[in-house]
Amino acid sequence: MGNPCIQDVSFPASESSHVGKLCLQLNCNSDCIHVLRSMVAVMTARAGMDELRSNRVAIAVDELFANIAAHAYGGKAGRVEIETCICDEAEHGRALVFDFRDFASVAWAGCLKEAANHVPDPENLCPGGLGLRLICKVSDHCEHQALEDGNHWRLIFNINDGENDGCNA
Amino acid sequence: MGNPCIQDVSFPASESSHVGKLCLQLNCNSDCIHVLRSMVAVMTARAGMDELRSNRVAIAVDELFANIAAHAYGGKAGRVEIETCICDEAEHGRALVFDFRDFASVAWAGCLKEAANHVPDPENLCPGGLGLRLICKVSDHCEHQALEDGNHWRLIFNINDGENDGCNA
Amino acid sequence: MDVTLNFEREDRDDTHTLLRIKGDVTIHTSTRLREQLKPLFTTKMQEVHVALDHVDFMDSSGIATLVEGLQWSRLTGGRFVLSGLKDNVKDVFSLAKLDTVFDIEDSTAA
Amino acid sequence: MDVTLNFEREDRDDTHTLLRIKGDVTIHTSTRLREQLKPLFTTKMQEVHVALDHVDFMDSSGIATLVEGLQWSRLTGGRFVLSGLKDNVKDVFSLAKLDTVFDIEDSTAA
Ligand SMILES: Nc1ncnc2c1ncn2[C@@H]1O[C@H](COP(=O)(O)OP(=O)(O)O)[C@@H](O)[C@H]1O
Ligand SMILES: Nc1ncnc2c1ncn2[C@@H]1O[C@H](COP(=O)(O)OP(=O)(O)O)[C@@H](O)[C@H]1O
Repeated sequence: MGNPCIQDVSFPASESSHVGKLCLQLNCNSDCIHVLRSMVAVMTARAGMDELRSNRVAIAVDELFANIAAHAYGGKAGRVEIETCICDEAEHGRALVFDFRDFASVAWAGCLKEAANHVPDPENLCPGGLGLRLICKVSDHCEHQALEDGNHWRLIFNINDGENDGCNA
Repeated sequence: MGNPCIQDVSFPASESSHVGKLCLQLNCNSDCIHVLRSMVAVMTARAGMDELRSNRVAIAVDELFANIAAHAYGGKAGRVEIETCICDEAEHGRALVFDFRDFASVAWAGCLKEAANHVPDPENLCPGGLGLRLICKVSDHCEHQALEDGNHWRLIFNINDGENDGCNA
Repeated sequence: MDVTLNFEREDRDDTHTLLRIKGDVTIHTSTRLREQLKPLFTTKMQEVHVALDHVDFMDSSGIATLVEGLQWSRLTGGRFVLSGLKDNVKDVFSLAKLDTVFDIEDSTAA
Repeated sequence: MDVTLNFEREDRDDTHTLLRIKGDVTIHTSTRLREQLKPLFTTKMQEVHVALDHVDFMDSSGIATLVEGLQWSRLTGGRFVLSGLKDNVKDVFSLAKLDTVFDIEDSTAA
């Protein structure tokens, strides 16, 4: 990881490091999607993103959460921590960042590049397998780290930049 | 305080104690009202409250947050932690609980009973002073505790119960 | 999901104006409402009409801003009308005991 | 702010049915959509029309459910039409490269 704009996932004691950040801890009930969407609405408004871009950010955040609930926790109750902020990095410019932390024993072991490039076959449609593709398509950077006690996912959306088709993981 | 359903405001390590809880930490920017409202929408839906009751809960939560931002932090950046859950207490039945924690040096020192009974004079209208009255009117219980390093507010809304006009603080 | 408040102004003539509000009126947006509302109250304006058909949520800062509107209208001698209040917005006015203080019409005249 | 999905069904006749959806289609609500959708596909049904005019948000679980609808319609031999997609919902279909796979009409016929 080593992104300087993101602190430890646990909430920092000092106030100043917290300005502009939103941190949410919850159990991965599907209705919590609504809370995530309002966090996205607030942060994309702060970032000055238009409606379409804001919706794309919402899609990525929604899909990542849905995957953690369905695959990491297998549909059972499980704790998820979400942190979002707008960072300013000299190198890459301003970006909207979302960090997801779960405490599941199931670790993602797939390949994001493959998921990103999966194209549906119209003759042989299958209802699943869309989530990761959407995440990779709409985020400027998507990254996963397996931790000793769970997973850390990070989504980055550049601010003031065109849409990005790549997935850098 | 001593309400058995509420743990420490800091996030508990064990997962089970967290089931059904939503915890949010943020800086008291006014746009965060949207995130609070979505938390209310999710929790009142879980509680089976109708639209009008849900809106009343949203009003109380909104006003409490607005007061912390405006009065405890004086409009400046300040950290707020919000925790909500549905509790089942043998004594009082099911209830929807919201806990607010701020770290402001300004402590509320007023009287909630007085605020609750303040009635506007139509000949001499004044634009302020409505927030606490609304909070007390729509919540079944509102309570404040001055802490060494801030304030703790608790709002309780009974579930499956008629509206309550009183303010028990 | 919209975090902003939008306005649409329609002048029926020089003396009657309608302001349509769309969004939630909260501490986050009520100062913008105040900015839109204040200049409408001039001595020649006979009626300022605020249409709330598209307001899903209003808190006390929104009500406080409308109370200011009422005061401005009393100063300039015109009528100040609210219309199209949704049930939950109406509920907040009545909880605040201000439902009888305002001039509230059921539906928004075109 | 609504966390539920609402449905309205209109049968034009025995062979044509319209399902209007109102709300967000997400993992939280897509199983309810599936429950409403599935029984509509019978061998005598010639057209199942899903109106999305009041859907503000749809994620991949919603799209997956509609892909199932397409499969059911292929099995029963009827037409499966979507209409009234808002720009952001359209965007998700095209990101998923499924905008050309579905039969999408611009506006919802009454
Ligand atoms: N957070 C996760 N933890 C573990 N496995 C995951 C996670 N996210 C995705 N996967 C795996 O990747 C597959 C593809 O995911 P996705 O593209 O979202 O489609 P779907 O969820 O519809 O299967 C999943 O079926 C699952 O096996
Ligand atoms: N959280 C708080 N911390 C400190 N003072 C408060 C707080 N909430 C309310 N007050 C005090 O109580 C008064 C009444 O509050 P309220 O009824 O919400 O009306 P208003 O915010 O419009 O003044 C405030 O003006 C303020 O002095």
